[in-house]
Amino acid sequence: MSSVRVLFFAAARDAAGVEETAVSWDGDAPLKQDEFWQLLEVRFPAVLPLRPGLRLAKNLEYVTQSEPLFSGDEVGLIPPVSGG
Amino acid sequence: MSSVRVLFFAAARDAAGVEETAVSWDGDAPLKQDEFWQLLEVRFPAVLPLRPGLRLAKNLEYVTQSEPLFSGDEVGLIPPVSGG
Amino acid sequence: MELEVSFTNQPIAESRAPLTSGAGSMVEFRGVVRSLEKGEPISALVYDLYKPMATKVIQEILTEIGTAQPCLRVEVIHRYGTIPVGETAIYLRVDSTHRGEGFRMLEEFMNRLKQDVPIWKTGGVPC
Amino acid sequence: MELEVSFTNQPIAESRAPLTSGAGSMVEFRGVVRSLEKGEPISALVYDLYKPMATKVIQEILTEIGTAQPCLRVEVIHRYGTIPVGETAIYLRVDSTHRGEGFRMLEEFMNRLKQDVPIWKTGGVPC
Repeated sequence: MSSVRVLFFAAARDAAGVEETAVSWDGDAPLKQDEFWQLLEVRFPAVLPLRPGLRLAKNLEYVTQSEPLFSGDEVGLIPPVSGG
Repeated sequence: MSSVRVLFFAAARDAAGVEETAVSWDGDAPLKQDEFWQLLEVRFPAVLPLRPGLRLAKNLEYVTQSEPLFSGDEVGLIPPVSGG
Repeated sequence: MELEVSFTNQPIAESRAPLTSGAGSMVEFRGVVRSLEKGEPISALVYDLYKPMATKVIQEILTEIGTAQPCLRVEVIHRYGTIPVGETAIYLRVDSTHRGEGFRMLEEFMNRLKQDVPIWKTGGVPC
Repeated sequence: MELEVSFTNQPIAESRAPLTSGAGSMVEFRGVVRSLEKGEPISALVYDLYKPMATKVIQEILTEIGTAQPCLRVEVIHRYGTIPVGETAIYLRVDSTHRGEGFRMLEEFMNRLKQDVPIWKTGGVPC
Protein backbone atom coordinates (compact mmCIF):
# COMPACT_ATOMS: atom_id res chain seq x y z
CA MET A 1 0.00 0.00 0.00
CA SER A 2 1.40 3.40 -1.04
CA SER A 3 0.18 6.91 -0.33
CA VAL A 4 1.01 10.58 -0.85
CA ARG A 5 0.01 13.55 1.26
CA VAL A 6 -1.95 16.09 -0.78
CA LEU A 7 -2.18 19.77 0.20
CA PHE A 8 -4.86 22.08 -1.21
CA PHE A 9 -4.37 25.84 -1.42
CA ALA A 10 -6.50 28.88 -2.19
CA ALA A 11 -9.17 28.07 -4.82
CA ALA A 12 -8.24 24.38 -4.72
CA ARG A 13 -8.81 24.35 -0.98
CA ASP A 14 -12.19 26.04 -1.41
CA ALA A 15 -13.15 23.42 -3.97
CA ALA A 16 -11.88 20.51 -1.87
CA GLY A 17 -13.36 21.77 1.35
CA VAL A 18 -10.32 20.52 3.28
CA GLU A 19 -6.71 21.63 3.68
CA GLU A 20 -5.20 18.25 3.01
CA THR A 21 -5.88 14.61 2.34
CA ALA A 22 -4.07 11.37 1.55
CA VAL A 23 -4.28 9.52 -1.75
CA SER A 24 -3.49 5.81 -1.52
CA TRP A 25 -2.96 3.08 -4.04
CA ASP A 26 -2.09 -0.60 -4.00
CA GLY A 27 1.44 -1.86 -4.40
CA ASP A 28 4.84 -0.14 -4.45
CA ALA A 29 4.86 1.11 -8.05
CA PRO A 30 5.01 4.88 -8.52
CA LEU A 31 1.76 6.59 -9.46
CA LYS A 32 1.42 8.41 -12.77
CA GLN A 33 -0.12 11.85 -12.49
CA ASP A 34 -3.13 10.85 -14.60
CA GLU A 35 -3.77 8.01 -12.18
CA PHE A 36 -3.37 10.45 -9.27
CA TRP A 37 -6.05 12.73 -10.73
CA GLN A 38 -8.40 9.81 -11.25
CA LEU A 39 -8.04 8.80 -7.60
CA LEU A 40 -8.43 12.40 -6.44
CA GLU A 41 -11.55 12.93 -8.53
CA VAL A 42 -13.44 10.18 -6.75
CA ARG A 43 -13.37 12.06 -3.45
CA PHE A 44 -12.91 15.67 -4.65
CA PRO A 45 -14.84 16.03 -7.90
CA ALA A 46 -15.04 19.84 -7.48
CA VAL A 47 -11.23 20.11 -7.75
CA LEU A 48 -11.07 18.55 -11.20
CA PRO A 49 -12.38 21.58 -13.15
CA LEU A 50 -9.45 23.57 -11.70
CA ARG A 51 -6.88 21.11 -13.02
CA PRO A 52 -5.92 23.09 -16.15
CA GLY A 53 -4.87 26.05 -13.96
CA LEU A 54 -3.13 24.06 -11.26
CA ARG A 55 0.57 23.38 -11.06
CA LEU A 56 1.65 20.33 -9.16
CA ALA A 57 4.47 20.55 -6.64
CA LYS A 58 6.20 17.44 -5.38
CA ASN A 59 8.22 17.76 -2.19
CA LEU A 60 8.23 21.57 -2.51
CA GLU A 61 9.22 21.66 -6.18
CA TYR A 62 7.18 22.22 -9.32
CA VAL A 63 7.18 19.10 -11.48
CA THR A 64 6.14 18.39 -15.05
CA GLN A 65 3.21 16.14 -15.90
CA SER A 66 5.52 13.24 -16.69
CA GLU A 67 6.95 13.10 -13.15
CA PRO A 68 5.51 10.09 -11.26
CA LEU A 69 4.58 10.19 -7.59
CA PHE A 70 6.20 7.93 -5.02
CA SER A 71 4.84 6.79 -1.71
CA GLY A 72 5.63 9.37 0.95
CA ASP A 73 5.73 12.32 -1.44
CA GLU A 74 4.11 15.57 -0.41
CA VAL A 75 1.99 16.85 -3.27
CA GLY A 76 0.85 20.48 -3.39
CA LEU A 77 -1.91 21.63 -5.73
CA ILE A 78 -0.88 25.17 -6.67
CA PRO A 79 -3.46 27.53 -8.18
CA PRO A 80 -2.18 30.66 -9.95
CA VAL A 81 -0.20 32.57 -7.32
CA SER A 82 -0.87 36.16 -6.28
CA GLY A 83 1.63 37.14 -3.62
CA GLY A 84 3.29 40.51 -3.09
CA MET B 1 28.63 99.09 -17.60
CA SER B 2 27.29 95.50 -17.47
CA SER B 3 28.36 92.54 -15.39
CA VAL B 4 27.53 88.94 -14.59
CA ARG B 5 28.21 86.99 -11.43
CA VAL B 6 30.33 83.92 -12.12
CA LEU B 7 30.36 80.86 -9.84
CA PHE B 8 33.12 78.23 -9.99
CA PHE B 9 32.56 74.65 -8.83
CA ALA B 10 34.71 71.59 -8.19
CA ALA B 11 37.66 71.43 -10.63
CA ALA B 12 36.81 74.87 -12.01
CA ARG B 13 36.97 76.30 -8.51
CA ASP B 14 40.34 74.65 -7.90
CA ALA B 15 41.62 76.15 -11.13
CA ALA B 16 40.19 79.59 -10.43
CA GLY B 17 41.32 79.66 -6.81
CA VAL B 18 38.11 81.48 -5.85
CA GLU B 19 34.46 80.51 -5.46
CA GLU B 20 33.10 83.38 -7.49
CA THR B 21 33.92 86.52 -9.39
CA ALA B 22 32.27 89.18 -11.51
CA VAL B 23 32.88 89.67 -15.23
CA SER B 24 32.15 93.20 -16.50
CA TRP B 25 31.96 94.78 -19.89
CA ASP B 26 31.17 98.19 -21.33
CA GLY B 27 27.72 99.14 -22.54
CA ASP B 28 24.31 97.44 -22.30
CA ALA B 29 24.65 94.94 -25.15
CA PRO B 30 24.48 91.26 -24.22
CA LEU B 31 27.76 89.40 -24.09
CA LYS B 32 28.43 86.48 -26.41
CA GLN B 33 29.87 83.42 -24.71
CA ASP B 34 33.09 83.64 -26.71
CA GLU B 35 33.54 87.18 -25.47
CA PHE B 36 32.78 85.98 -21.93
CA TRP B 37 35.54 83.40 -22.13
CA GLN B 38 38.01 85.96 -23.44
CA LEU B 39 37.28 88.25 -20.50
CA LEU B 40 37.45 85.34 -18.05
CA GLU B 41 40.76 84.13 -19.43
CA VAL B 42 42.51 87.40 -18.60
CA ARG B 43 42.03 86.88 -14.87
CA PHE B 44 41.64 83.08 -14.68
CA PRO B 45 43.91 81.57 -17.32
CA ALA B 46 43.97 78.20 -15.52
CA VAL B 47 40.21 77.77 -16.08
CA LEU B 48 40.46 77.93 -19.86
CA PRO B 49 41.89 74.41 -20.38
CA LEU B 50 38.79 73.03 -18.63
CA ARG B 51 36.43 74.78 -21.02
CA PRO B 52 35.76 71.74 -23.28
CA GLY B 53 34.44 69.81 -20.27
CA LEU B 54 32.46 72.61 -18.70
CA ARG B 55 28.76 73.24 -19.16
CA LEU B 56 27.55 76.77 -18.66
CA ALA B 57 24.47 77.44 -16.55
CA LYS B 58 22.68 80.77 -16.73
CA ASN B 59 20.31 81.60 -13.90
CA LEU B 60 20.27 77.95 -12.77
CA GLU B 61 19.66 76.49 -16.23
CA TYR B 62 22.02 74.85 -18.70
CA VAL B 63 22.34 76.94 -21.85
CA THR B 64 23.75 76.28 -25.29
CA GLN B 65 26.81 78.11 -26.59
CA SER B 66 24.67 80.47 -28.66
CA GLU B 67 22.86 81.88 -25.62
CA PRO B 68 24.15 85.41 -24.84
CA LEU B 69 24.70 86.71 -21.31
CA PHE B 70 22.85 89.73 -19.96
CA SER B 71 23.88 92.05 -17.20
CA GLY B 72 22.75 90.64 -13.88
CA ASP B 73 22.84 86.99 -14.98
CA GLU B 74 24.27 84.40 -12.64
CA VAL B 75 26.66 82.19 -14.56
CA GLY B 76 27.73 78.79 -13.21
CA LEU B 77 30.69 76.89 -14.63
CA ILE B 78 29.69 73.25 -14.29
CA PRO B 79 32.35 70.54 -14.53
CA PRO B 80 31.22 66.95 -15.14
CA VAL B 81 28.94 66.13 -12.22
CA SER B 82 29.41 63.20 -9.84
CA GLY B 83 26.60 63.24 -7.31
CA GLY B 84 24.84 60.30 -5.71
CA MET C 1 25.16 36.34 -1.11
CA GLU C 2 23.46 36.28 2.27
CA LEU C 3 19.73 35.46 2.14
CA GLU C 4 17.11 35.99 4.84
CA VAL C 5 13.60 34.81 4.06
CA SER C 6 10.84 34.87 6.62
CA PHE C 7 7.08 35.01 7.06
CA THR C 8 4.95 36.57 9.74
CA ASN C 9 1.27 36.97 10.49
CA GLN C 10 2.05 40.16 12.43
CA PRO C 11 2.86 43.67 11.12
CA ILE C 12 6.26 43.59 9.44
CA ALA C 13 8.94 45.22 11.57
CA GLU C 14 11.53 47.42 9.94
CA SER C 15 14.79 45.73 9.07
CA ARG C 16 17.27 46.24 11.88
CA ALA C 17 20.30 44.65 10.26
CA PRO C 18 23.22 47.06 9.87
CA LEU C 19 24.28 47.87 6.34
CA THR C 20 26.42 45.07 4.94
CA SER C 21 30.10 45.95 4.92
CA GLY C 22 31.20 47.10 1.47
CA ALA C 23 27.68 48.03 0.33
CA GLY C 24 27.30 51.19 -1.74
CA SER C 25 23.58 50.71 -2.23
CA MET C 26 20.64 49.75 -0.08
CA VAL C 27 17.19 49.43 -1.60
CA GLU C 28 14.04 48.75 0.35
CA PHE C 29 10.63 47.99 -1.07
CA ARG C 30 7.28 47.72 0.63
CA GLY C 31 4.24 46.37 -1.17
CA VAL C 32 1.22 47.76 0.62
CA VAL C 33 -2.42 46.64 0.64
CA ARG C 34 -4.56 49.14 -1.25
CA SER C 35 -8.14 50.06 -0.47
CA LEU C 36 -9.56 48.69 -3.72
CA GLU C 37 -9.34 45.04 -4.79
CA LYS C 38 -10.77 44.32 -8.23
CA GLY C 39 -12.63 47.61 -8.03
CA GLU C 40 -14.32 46.85 -4.70
CA PRO C 41 -13.53 48.79 -1.50
CA ILE C 42 -11.95 46.57 1.14
CA SER C 43 -10.65 47.01 4.66
CA ALA C 44 -8.11 44.19 4.48
CA LEU C 45 -6.77 41.39 2.29
CA VAL C 46 -6.30 37.80 3.37
CA TYR C 47 -3.14 35.99 2.26
CA ASP C 48 -2.43 32.29 2.42
CA LEU C 49 0.81 30.53 1.64
CA TYR C 50 2.52 27.16 1.34
CA LYS C 51 5.21 28.18 3.75
CA PRO C 52 8.00 25.59 3.30
CA MET C 53 7.68 25.70 -0.48
CA ALA C 54 7.44 29.51 -0.58
CA THR C 55 10.64 29.69 1.48
CA LYS C 56 12.43 27.30 -0.84
CA VAL C 57 11.22 28.89 -4.07
CA ILE C 58 12.10 32.40 -2.89
CA GLN C 59 15.61 31.25 -1.99
CA GLU C 60 15.98 29.56 -5.39
CA ILE C 61 14.77 32.67 -7.25
CA LEU C 62 17.12 34.96 -5.31
CA THR C 63 20.04 32.63 -5.92
CA GLU C 64 19.25 32.39 -9.61
CA ILE C 65 18.94 36.16 -10.08
CA GLY C 66 22.07 36.59 -7.98
CA THR C 67 24.23 34.69 -10.44
CA ALA C 68 23.72 37.49 -12.97
CA GLN C 69 23.17 40.28 -10.42
CA PRO C 70 25.37 39.41 -7.46
CA CYS C 71 24.29 41.28 -4.35
CA LEU C 72 25.69 41.19 -0.84
CA ARG C 73 22.51 40.47 1.11
CA VAL C 74 18.83 40.09 0.35
CA GLU C 75 16.09 40.08 2.96
CA VAL C 76 12.50 39.13 2.16
CA ILE C 77 9.62 39.23 4.64
CA HIS C 78 6.12 38.30 3.50
CA ARG C 79 3.16 38.74 5.78
CA TYR C 80 0.17 36.37 5.68
CA GLY C 81 -3.23 36.13 7.32
CA THR C 82 -5.40 39.25 7.40
CA ILE C 83 -3.50 42.40 6.36
CA PRO C 84 -5.32 45.72 6.82
CA VAL C 85 -5.34 48.35 4.08
CA GLY C 86 -2.24 50.56 4.27
CA GLU C 87 -0.06 47.88 5.85
CA THR C 88 2.86 46.10 4.25
CA ALA C 89 2.29 42.69 2.66
CA ILE C 90 5.86 42.25 1.41
CA TYR C 91 9.13 43.85 2.44
CA LEU C 92 12.36 43.50 0.50
CA ARG C 93 15.80 44.86 1.29
CA VAL C 94 18.80 44.51 -0.99
CA ASP C 95 22.32 45.52 0.02
CA SER C 96 24.72 45.57 -2.93
CA THR C 97 28.05 47.00 -3.93
CA HIS C 98 26.56 49.12 -6.71
CA ARG C 99 22.99 50.24 -7.19
CA GLY C 100 22.55 48.56 -10.59
CA GLU C 101 22.45 44.97 -9.38
CA GLY C 102 20.30 46.00 -6.42
CA PHE C 103 17.67 47.55 -8.69
CA ARG C 104 17.71 44.51 -11.00
CA MET C 105 17.42 42.11 -8.06
CA LEU C 106 14.41 43.97 -6.68
CA GLU C 107 12.58 44.23 -9.97
CA GLU C 108 13.26 40.71 -11.23
CA PHE C 109 12.46 39.18 -7.87
CA MET C 110 9.08 40.89 -7.67
CA ASN C 111 8.21 39.70 -11.17
CA ARG C 112 9.18 36.14 -10.33
CA LEU C 113 7.37 36.27 -6.98
CA LYS C 114 4.14 36.99 -8.80
CA GLN C 115 4.68 34.05 -11.15
CA ASP C 116 6.15 31.28 -9.06
CA VAL C 117 5.95 31.72 -5.29
CA PRO C 118 3.04 29.83 -3.68
CA ILE C 119 1.40 32.76 -1.90
CA TRP C 120 -2.19 33.77 -2.56
CA LYS C 121 -4.52 36.62 -1.92
CA THR C 122 -7.51 34.49 -0.96
CA GLY C 123 -9.97 37.35 -0.63
CA GLY C 124 -10.75 40.86 0.51
CA VAL C 125 -12.47 41.84 3.72
CA PRO C 126 -15.32 44.19 2.74
CA CYS C 127 -15.49 47.59 4.42
CA MET D 1 2.98 64.39 -7.79
CA GLU D 2 4.30 65.74 -4.51
CA LEU D 3 8.04 66.55 -4.53
CA GLU D 4 10.34 67.12 -1.58
CA VAL D 5 13.95 68.00 -2.37
CA SER D 6 16.41 68.95 0.32
CA PHE D 7 20.11 69.07 1.18
CA THR D 8 21.89 68.66 4.45
CA ASN D 9 25.46 68.63 5.69
CA GLN D 10 24.42 66.38 8.59
CA PRO D 11 23.66 62.62 8.61
CA ILE D 12 20.45 62.00 6.67
CA ALA D 13 17.53 61.23 8.95
CA GLU D 14 15.08 58.54 7.98
CA SER D 15 11.97 59.73 6.21
CA ARG D 16 9.19 60.23 8.72
CA ALA D 17 6.39 61.04 6.32
CA PRO D 18 3.48 58.60 6.53
CA LEU D 19 2.79 56.51 3.46
CA THR D 20 0.88 58.54 0.90
CA SER D 21 -2.80 57.63 0.82
CA GLY D 22 -3.54 55.25 -2.05
CA ALA D 23 0.06 54.04 -2.37
CA GLY D 24 0.58 50.34 -3.06
CA SER D 25 4.36 50.68 -3.30
CA MET D 26 7.06 52.45 -1.37
CA VAL D 27 10.67 52.24 -2.51
CA GLU D 28 13.60 53.67 -0.62
CA PHE D 29 17.17 53.91 -1.87
CA ARG D 30 20.32 54.86 -0.02
CA GLY D 31 23.55 55.52 -1.86
CA VAL D 32 26.34 54.95 0.62
CA VAL D 33 29.99 56.08 0.63
CA ARG D 34 32.26 53.11 0.02
CA SER D 35 35.72 52.62 1.48
CA LEU D 36 37.50 52.70 -1.88
CA GLU D 37 37.47 55.70 -4.23
CA LYS D 38 39.27 55.13 -7.52
CA GLY D 39 41.02 52.16 -5.93
CA GLU D 40 42.37 54.16 -2.96
CA PRO D 41 41.20 53.54 0.61
CA ILE D 42 39.41 56.53 2.07
CA SER D 43 37.72 57.40 5.34
CA ALA D 44 35.27 59.91 3.84
CA LEU D 45 34.24 61.65 0.64
CA VAL D 46 33.73 65.38 0.24
CA TYR D 47 30.75 66.57 -1.79
CA ASP D 48 30.10 70.05 -3.10
CA LEU D 49 26.98 71.32 -4.82
CA TYR D 50 25.41 74.30 -6.53
CA LYS D 51 22.44 74.19 -4.22
CA PRO D 52 19.79 76.38 -5.91
CA MET D 53 20.50 74.88 -9.30
CA ALA D 54 20.67 71.32 -7.96
CA THR D 55 17.27 71.84 -6.33
CA LYS D 56 15.78 73.17 -9.55
CA VAL D 57 17.30 70.52 -11.80
CA ILE D 58 16.22 67.68 -9.50
CA GLN D 59 12.65 69.00 -9.48
CA GLU D 60 12.69 69.29 -13.26
CA ILE D 61 14.02 65.75 -13.70
CA LEU D 62 11.44 64.28 -11.31
CA THR D 63 8.64 66.16 -13.04
CA GLU D 64 9.83 65.03 -16.45
CA ILE D 65 10.11 61.36 -15.45
CA GLY D 66 6.76 61.69 -13.69
CA THR D 67 4.91 62.49 -16.90
CA ALA D 68 5.65 58.95 -18.14
CA GLN D 69 5.86 57.32 -14.69
CA PRO D 70 3.36 59.17 -12.51
CA CYS D 71 4.07 58.62 -8.84
CA LEU D 72 2.30 59.98 -5.78
CA ARG D 73 5.26 61.44 -3.92
CA VAL D 74 9.04 61.60 -4.36
CA GLU D 75 11.46 62.65 -1.67
CA VAL D 76 15.15 63.31 -2.38
CA ILE D 77 17.73 64.18 0.24
CA HIS D 78 21.35 64.69 -0.78
CA ARG D 79 24.04 65.21 1.81
CA TYR D 80 27.07 67.43 1.16
CA GLY D 81 30.30 68.33 2.93
CA THR D 82 32.36 65.51 4.41
CA ILE D 83 30.52 62.16 4.43
CA PRO D 84 32.22 59.28 6.28
CA VAL D 85 32.47 55.83 4.74
CA GLY D 86 29.34 53.78 5.40
CA GLU D 87 27.05 56.81 5.63
CA THR D 88 24.35 57.81 3.18
CA ALA D 89 25.15 60.40 0.50
CA ILE D 90 21.75 60.28 -1.19
CA TYR D 91 18.36 59.10 0.00
CA LEU D 92 15.36 58.64 -2.26
CA ARG D 93 11.84 57.58 -1.39
CA VAL D 94 9.11 57.00 -3.95
CA ASP D 95 5.47 56.36 -3.02
CA SER D 96 3.41 55.17 -5.98
CA THR D 97 0.16 53.41 -6.73
CA HIS D 98 1.90 50.43 -8.34
CA ARG D 99 5.48 49.29 -8.00
CA GLY D 100 6.34 49.59 -11.70
CA GLU D 101 6.36 53.38 -11.89
CA GLY D 102 8.16 53.58 -8.56
CA PHE D 103 10.99 51.34 -9.79
CA ARG D 104 11.25 53.31 -13.07
CA MET D 105 11.28 56.62 -11.22
CA LEU D 106 14.09 55.48 -8.94
CA GLU D 107 16.25 54.04 -11.68
CA GLU D 108 15.79 56.83 -14.21
CA PHE D 109 16.25 59.52 -11.59
CA MET D 110 19.56 58.07 -10.42
CA ASN D 111 20.82 57.89 -14.01
CA ARG D 112 19.83 61.49 -14.66
CA LEU D 113 21.28 62.64 -11.33
CA LYS D 114 24.66 61.37 -12.38
CA GLN D 115 24.46 63.22 -15.70
CA ASP D 116 22.84 66.55 -14.96
CA VAL D 117 22.61 67.53 -11.32
CA PRO D 118 25.36 69.96 -10.22
CA ILE D 119 26.74 67.94 -7.31
CA TRP D 120 30.36 66.83 -7.16
CA LYS D 121 32.55 64.45 -5.26
CA THR D 122 35.47 66.85 -4.85
CA GLY D 123 37.83 64.38 -3.22
CA GLY D 124 38.41 61.58 -0.78
CA VAL D 125 39.75 61.90 2.74
CA PRO D 126 42.63 59.41 3.00
CA CYS D 127 42.55 56.87 5.82
